Amino acid sequence: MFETPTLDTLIGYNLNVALPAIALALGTMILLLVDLFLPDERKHWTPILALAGLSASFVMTLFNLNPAETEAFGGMFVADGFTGFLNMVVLATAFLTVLLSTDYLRRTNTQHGEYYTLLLMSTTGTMFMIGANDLVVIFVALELLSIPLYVLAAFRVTDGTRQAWVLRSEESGIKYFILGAFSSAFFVYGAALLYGATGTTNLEGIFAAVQAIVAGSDASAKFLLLAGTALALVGLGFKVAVVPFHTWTPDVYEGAPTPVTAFMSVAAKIGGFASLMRLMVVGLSVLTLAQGLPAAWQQVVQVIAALTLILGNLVAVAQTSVKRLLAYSSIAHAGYLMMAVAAVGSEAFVPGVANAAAQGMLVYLLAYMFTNMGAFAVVTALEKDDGTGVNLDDFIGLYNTRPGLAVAMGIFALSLIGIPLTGGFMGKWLVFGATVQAGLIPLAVIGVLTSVISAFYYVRLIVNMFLLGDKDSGNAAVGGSLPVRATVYASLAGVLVVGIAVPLVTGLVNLVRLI
Amino acid sequence: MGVDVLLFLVVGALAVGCAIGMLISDNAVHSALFLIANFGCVAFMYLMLDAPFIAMVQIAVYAGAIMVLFLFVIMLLGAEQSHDTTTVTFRWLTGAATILGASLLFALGLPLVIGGFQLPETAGRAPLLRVVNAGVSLVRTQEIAPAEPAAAATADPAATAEAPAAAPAEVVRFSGEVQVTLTGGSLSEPLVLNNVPFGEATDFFDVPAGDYTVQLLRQEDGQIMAAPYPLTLAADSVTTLTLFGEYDFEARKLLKLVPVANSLAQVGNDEGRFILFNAYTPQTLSFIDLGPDQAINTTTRDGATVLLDTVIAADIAFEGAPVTGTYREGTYSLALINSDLEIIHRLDNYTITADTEKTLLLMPDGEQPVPADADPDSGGIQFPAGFTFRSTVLPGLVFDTEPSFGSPLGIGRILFTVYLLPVNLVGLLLLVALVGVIVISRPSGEKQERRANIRRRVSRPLVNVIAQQTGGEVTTETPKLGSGDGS
Amino acid sequence: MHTETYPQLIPLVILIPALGAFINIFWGSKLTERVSGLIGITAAVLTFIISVLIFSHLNGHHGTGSVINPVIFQTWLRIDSIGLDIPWQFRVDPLTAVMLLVVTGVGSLIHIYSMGYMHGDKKFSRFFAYLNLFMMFMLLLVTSNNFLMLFVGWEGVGVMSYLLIGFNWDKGGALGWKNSNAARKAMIVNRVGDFGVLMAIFMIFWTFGTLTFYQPGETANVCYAREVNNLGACAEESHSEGEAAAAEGETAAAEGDHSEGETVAEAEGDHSEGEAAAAEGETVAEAEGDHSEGETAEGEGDHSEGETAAAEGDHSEGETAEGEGGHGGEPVVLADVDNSKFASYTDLGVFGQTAHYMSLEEGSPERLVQFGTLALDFKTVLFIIVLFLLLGVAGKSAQIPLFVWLPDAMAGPTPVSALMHAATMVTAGVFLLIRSNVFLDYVPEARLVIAIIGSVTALMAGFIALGQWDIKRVLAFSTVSQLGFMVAAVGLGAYVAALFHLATHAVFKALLFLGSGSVIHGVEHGHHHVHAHGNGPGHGHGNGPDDHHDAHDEHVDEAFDPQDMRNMGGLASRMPITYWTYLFGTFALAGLPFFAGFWSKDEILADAFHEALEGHLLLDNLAGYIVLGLLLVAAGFTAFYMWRQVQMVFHGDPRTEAAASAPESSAWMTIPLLVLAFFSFTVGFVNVPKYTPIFSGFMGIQDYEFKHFLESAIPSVTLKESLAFNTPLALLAVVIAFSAIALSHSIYGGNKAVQGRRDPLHVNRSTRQMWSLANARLYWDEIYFRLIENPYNRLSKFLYEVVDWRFLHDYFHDSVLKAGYDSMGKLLAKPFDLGIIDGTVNGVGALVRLLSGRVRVVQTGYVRVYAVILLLGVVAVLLIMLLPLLQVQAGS
Amino acid sequence: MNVPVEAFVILSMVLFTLGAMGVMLRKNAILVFMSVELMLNAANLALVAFAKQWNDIGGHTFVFFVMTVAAAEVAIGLALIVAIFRHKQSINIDDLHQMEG
Repeated sequence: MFETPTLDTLIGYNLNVALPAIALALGTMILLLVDLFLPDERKHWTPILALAGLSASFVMTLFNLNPAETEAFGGMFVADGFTGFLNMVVLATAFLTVLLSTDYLRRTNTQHGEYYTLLLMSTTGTMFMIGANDLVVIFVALELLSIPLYVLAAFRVTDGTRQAWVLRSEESGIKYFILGAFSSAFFVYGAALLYGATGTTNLEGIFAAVQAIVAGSDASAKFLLLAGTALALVGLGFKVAVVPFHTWTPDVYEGAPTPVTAFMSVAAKIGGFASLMRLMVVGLSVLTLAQGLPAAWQQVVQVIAALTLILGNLVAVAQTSVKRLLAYSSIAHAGYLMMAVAAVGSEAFVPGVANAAAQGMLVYLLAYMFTNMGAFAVVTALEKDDGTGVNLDDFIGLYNTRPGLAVAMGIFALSLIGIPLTGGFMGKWLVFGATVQAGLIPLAVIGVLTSVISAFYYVRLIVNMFLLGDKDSGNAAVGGSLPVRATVYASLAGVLVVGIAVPLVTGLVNLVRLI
Repeated sequence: MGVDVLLFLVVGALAVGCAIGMLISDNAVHSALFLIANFGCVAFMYLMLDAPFIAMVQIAVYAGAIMVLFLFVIMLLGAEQSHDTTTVTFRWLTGAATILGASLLFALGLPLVIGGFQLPETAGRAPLLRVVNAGVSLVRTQEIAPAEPAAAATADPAATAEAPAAAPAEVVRFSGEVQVTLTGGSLSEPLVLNNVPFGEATDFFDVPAGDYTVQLLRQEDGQIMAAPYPLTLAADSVTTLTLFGEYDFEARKLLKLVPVANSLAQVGNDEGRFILFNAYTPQTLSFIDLGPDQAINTTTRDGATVLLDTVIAADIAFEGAPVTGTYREGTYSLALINSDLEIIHRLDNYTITADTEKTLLLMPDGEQPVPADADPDSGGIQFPAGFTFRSTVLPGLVFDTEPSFGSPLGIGRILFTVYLLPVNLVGLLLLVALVGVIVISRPSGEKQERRANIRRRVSRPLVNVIAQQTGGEVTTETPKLGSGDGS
Repeated sequence: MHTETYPQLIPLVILIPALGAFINIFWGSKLTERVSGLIGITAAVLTFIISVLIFSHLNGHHGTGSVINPVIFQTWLRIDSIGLDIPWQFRVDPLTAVMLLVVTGVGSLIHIYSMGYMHGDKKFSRFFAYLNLFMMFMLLLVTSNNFLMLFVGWEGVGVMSYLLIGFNWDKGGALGWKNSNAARKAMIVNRVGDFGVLMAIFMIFWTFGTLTFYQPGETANVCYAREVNNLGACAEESHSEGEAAAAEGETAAAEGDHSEGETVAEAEGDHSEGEAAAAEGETVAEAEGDHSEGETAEGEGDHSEGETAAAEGDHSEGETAEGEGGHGGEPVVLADVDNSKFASYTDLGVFGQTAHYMSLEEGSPERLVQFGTLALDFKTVLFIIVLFLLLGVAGKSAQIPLFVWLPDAMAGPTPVSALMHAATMVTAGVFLLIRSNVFLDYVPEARLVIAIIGSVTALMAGFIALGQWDIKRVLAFSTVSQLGFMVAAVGLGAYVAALFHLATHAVFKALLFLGSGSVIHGVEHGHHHVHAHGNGPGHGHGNGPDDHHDAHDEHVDEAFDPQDMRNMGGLASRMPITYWTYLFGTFALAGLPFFAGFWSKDEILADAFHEALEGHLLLDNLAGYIVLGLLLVAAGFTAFYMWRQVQMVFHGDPRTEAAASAPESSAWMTIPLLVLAFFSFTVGFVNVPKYTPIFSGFMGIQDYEFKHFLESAIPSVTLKESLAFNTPLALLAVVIAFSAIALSHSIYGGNKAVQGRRDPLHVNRSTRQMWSLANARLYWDEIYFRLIENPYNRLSKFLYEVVDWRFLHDYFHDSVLKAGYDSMGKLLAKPFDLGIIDGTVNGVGALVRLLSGRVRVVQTGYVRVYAVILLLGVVAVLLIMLLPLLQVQAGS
Repeated sequence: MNVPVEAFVILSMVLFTLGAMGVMLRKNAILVFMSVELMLNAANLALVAFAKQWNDIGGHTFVFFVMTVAAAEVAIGLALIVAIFRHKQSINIDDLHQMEG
């Protein structure tokens, strides 16, 4: 009676649609095995294998950008243009992270093959999260994305030589873990309530059910729906680090090994925002209190976005460690991305705004990925083996000692502010545009004003690098080996390409429709 | 108050009490034990909610394995009593936590309180519907006029309306394709099924629950064939809409639609289901299993002939409501017999598959006129040509969305079909946990140092230098790296 | 002459400076000073040549604008789903051409000058790279055909100014700090302005669906195009007889076929309130009546040229009046005279659409603009857009309240000041307003605001300039003041006058800055010279340590300040070329007759006068009076402080040994000065008003050539009356200027200039108050400090003292409130430590930092506190989500 | 069964809240984890109750995944605690506040 799935049923699941993610998962397991049996002298092959796996997955994504059939696994997974684009972004993130890590791990005495396995597993989780079309998949993929990150944040635990630093890494890991598990519990409870209100976990099913609930007069269904939405928002909001669920961010970013920080600042955001978009747009876009109103969750998202923008930008000003500064900056950027999510809520009466916001978000994430990876690469280059050397003061006079790194970091800072001809500007422009289009003028005003504030601390960085210090006061950067520099310059090229060769990016984004 | 309510109250109170106990207990071991007790109570709740499998997993995995792990770590670290080493007291935190907890409970409970402690009415699963075109239609007039040959078979009400009262009698069968249109319910635009072929059944499709109107049109020219037919589709139901002929003298409407509603409930793990419809002979038929001897076995009892073979479905009236029957899976010789125990049609080596539903149509072959004087009531209709026996089977599992609730089998099957992706992801997740635990628990430091030492000893240049200096052959005996610390 | 291809050169205007900068950035350190300087100069001069070519083309073609779309940038920013399509297009029209000439002309001279000025600087090549880049962004700004490109240039200029102002950060000690701080201040204040521009751009895009100024093939000024092509006048505003013609004109307008003759009807519609009709009523009636038949304008005889256009058939093809002459025999331009070839008004650019929307009836649904749930009338939207633009302009063009960065921006090397203050960055705001003239035309309310801000700025900055010691700071405030003139002119709707003043001001202000640079250079050299000869330092300021520096003079006493006018005097004999050229610049700025400033300033005053007396809207009258009154006073101030400066710097006896031994600058520096001095005198003649005594027709000088040249770019010009030379007003202005100079001379003349390092006005008890106020820059910085920082201070103190949060006692009290308060106190007590030098922008910075410090205290590092915050968030989110539904439930 | 499904949901809410409070109140890292487990367990109870309400097995499956994920989390979390204990000889999470601000 019990039928095990045959090859035919598997083919019926359209697995080829999810091939990039599946391939990466398989590749990761192979990597784990290979690393286990590699003799110690040949361990340097592990990152190369990891890069190969990522590249293979990237190529598959390229060939799979606009599949005819978009649903796989019986509707649990969606591989549309949105998935394809973000897959590429997250794969690029992982690629740059691996480049960044090789030298860093060697320097800090934490070179273990499992690092790459965990990194790739997290990437796999992100990819499945991007395509998830079911609350169950979102939850499991979310955990698959997070749990490796908990371990990676504490990865310096394996370094026995520098006690203080190890403790910071451990503290970072456990803080991330406790709060992450805490927020997961909220997400699960929210999913349970959504399930209770709609009777399904499938996002499209939820959409249909929500339509009926909104039209109907069942008060308790509406309440369950709203409460479930709120809790799901909390769970995902934690991952993307928006206020007030951001508290873990600075501490974890500071304590984690820098390449890991770089990775989690981008990948977790990509996964979180992708799911947020899917949940809000595909599942809950019609969730209103009364006819003719925007989605009920929109005002919550607006408030969160505004708070995030203000707090992230404000607190960043007082930071002395660049790692912490970038952590707050990443909180602020989550706020800008949240603006796009808020804009989606106006789809009901501004048709098309959801797609505009989604496309804006994609460009923003792409630009943010390059910028942030680049900035963290520079930090990695400057970081000393014991984790010091990343204070703002350590950047003084960088232009004198490492002009290349300084110029790159300067451009990254400009991109983070959102100066034209950098990728950051393109992202901001599109996201703000969508926000204005959605009629959320106050939010757009806050966004622009806080980006003015952000100039304060980024400019401080630029001042430190270019205008202060004399010939010999520069930080003799310890890092800056070839792969690290390659990461810096690749990111720099990315930032400039996104900022200048705009047609290239918009051409790609134009293919993407979320609705 | 029933026993179950009492049980719920007691166990529920116990669960809450254990949770509070865990919260306030000073001894970590006690806390863990409280939690285990709480898990046990929750497992009991699962049982009450018809989820025996989950209850079992809860006890075995949660209360057993996971909590044992907790206890083990507590004992390992000797952390059963919390030693307060911190300087910050956070006295305000207790108050804050209480207030926040209360607010959380308030916010979460709000929906239920406002909704009058009523969970949302479950809309149920969308009803499934299919249409069977058994389109045999008999037409006749009441007064038998002087024999005028039937000119136009008319399924068209307009045409028939125009016809004079003393229209010539005619009997025509329509066996072409029909178009079925569903309007109403929560559909924004009508659902149209085109080209439903004669003698065939469509696939099942989802329709939102609600009240509908069914309209039948002749496919070739769009003539309306029957009065709009009201159809109510309830949630969690399967409906087969059978189209077949019935004459209405007054309205001159032709076809009649008969829905056969089945529940969504499973037939049985080893049974297949039949829906039988007789559009062929004006006799009442039965569907029987001929048994191993492949022939009808009868016996006479009290003067009456009694059938010995197993009847799957009986009383299949001519153009009456379709009859549903179920039978165990297997290969049989089956037959349709009339009340005189004559075999109308037999099915040899007929395989019944579990969890399928088949529609069996007994119908005439093709389109042909029927003698005008035919009288179905007297059984006088003669079909000169043969008949067709149509057996339509739906592809795939019909009821696979509804495994038995809460059973391990149900969960197991759904896990490997619908939930294949999360299952794989969870597998990956466990692998990650494995790797993660190894990474974190790795003895720190020593290995690296040792490796560094080994490196120094075996560094090639040194060996080469020695080789050069001594001029002799140097055995580069590389010390094996300790494979014990390999991970 | 085949000049048609010249506009195609316009991408080079961007590429050449970019290339120059590229070379200097990457190989600058390997090149000699001379080579890298020459590369920069060549790039600048080449762009100037291209500008001249483009100008010559436009001059021969009635200034008909065109859009150049480089092939590689067919699409720049394009997202189909939201209809976003912003191509990379350049616009070549008279407005652009004038700006090009100003930027590249003055810019080239500044480049040449820098060759001498920066001689010996170790960052020589980098300086030239920055200069080139700076020019490039400015040129991008003026040549763009859409708001986004303009914004790219706008931001680029901001960033480059940041680098250039802070160029001397390595001066060491407090000076270096000052420089980098000034740079930061400029950057941040400009960001506030940019916020306005960005918001305006978003709103424009949302309203119009495009950001393009004019689409390719679109005619900006239809009326003018019709006039040029002899198709009959569009609608000429004539206030004297307007009323009479109005009746006829109105009926004509009312009959206008909106769908086809859109352009004509539009122009009439707008002005139909008062005197919309054409000068010759019949012409319009006829032209209008025939319009729909497609045989346009038999306006023979009525038209000044007396030519008949007789364009048969469809004039939308633009084949009108070929070879008809009428303009001195040169071929008549094949211009589109209306935009009817565009299928729909939404295909037009931003400005074309504006005209369309405003031609609709107020309150008609088409005129409503939807912003989310909000529906606003088009005019309201326009008003908001203009106000947002104004915020940007206030930032970039240094208007109240955002002007505070500009005086500090003097920290950069002098050529940079000249480039920024004369020709480029600060004029960007005025340019943006002129570019948006169509917007402004329809919202007189916004123009009133602009006029008030401009004229008040002019007056205020002029007043502050009276009390400054720093030679460049005087000029900087003078720049703010003159920018106020321009902005005020824009507010009056006198766009040509604004642009004219912008151009003339660019010339003579560049001259003055470069002259002051020459002076500083000379004094510095003199100082070194003195040192080299062993004449101990400090002779220049031997008045004891407690001389009358107030708190706002942050010159460090120990260091010799070559920019302090008190250290100068008597330089006229030492630096004759600099002196005479400086004098020319001073006269031009003061508006002495026949110098450039005279014509341009007079035109603004005349426009103000005209608006005040004859403006046909109350708002215009009001604006006219305000502007006229304030600007007359400001003009007086101008003459006064400029003469004060000349007296202090060049006349009398040298007050320091440095001044006594200052040498004349090298030829690299003096030649640009001479060229600029020449143009300071002559450039004003391009726009002589009609009926000007002596000059009208003298030596081939035509009336309002400049104005006519610009007509195709600025629609409202055609509709405005050309003002006659207003002799009484001109006389009044001249009298004011002369008497101000005379007054100034009597105060500062001879050796009276500075006695005891105190200003004579300061010495005099009756004027002491006033002078101190001017010297303290009207306490603007302090006001900023008070307004923004103090309330926060009070509030936190209030919270600290009055509100006792018991339940937070053991933790929040100590670590949040007390620590926060303490750290704030520390911050305020030792502002210098944290780089807070003066209160304004850095005050804001401190505020942000303070808040930042406050908020971060919550980030305690304790997981349990984080969990509390998280749960707080959960509860808040839940309640925000649920409560509205509760209300709905309660309501139903 | 006479016990309404709503009763189970309310019970789950109470347990969830208690778990959330535990995370804030307990200093012992192991107990903090146990509180999180309690929260997850409460969510499971809600899921099963809703599954009953909808007569749908999807909720049961979800519970299954939540349990598996919880197991993985516990493994990682306990490993982290042990590692920290090795270095600090304490599992009081209030001792971990090196990084702040």
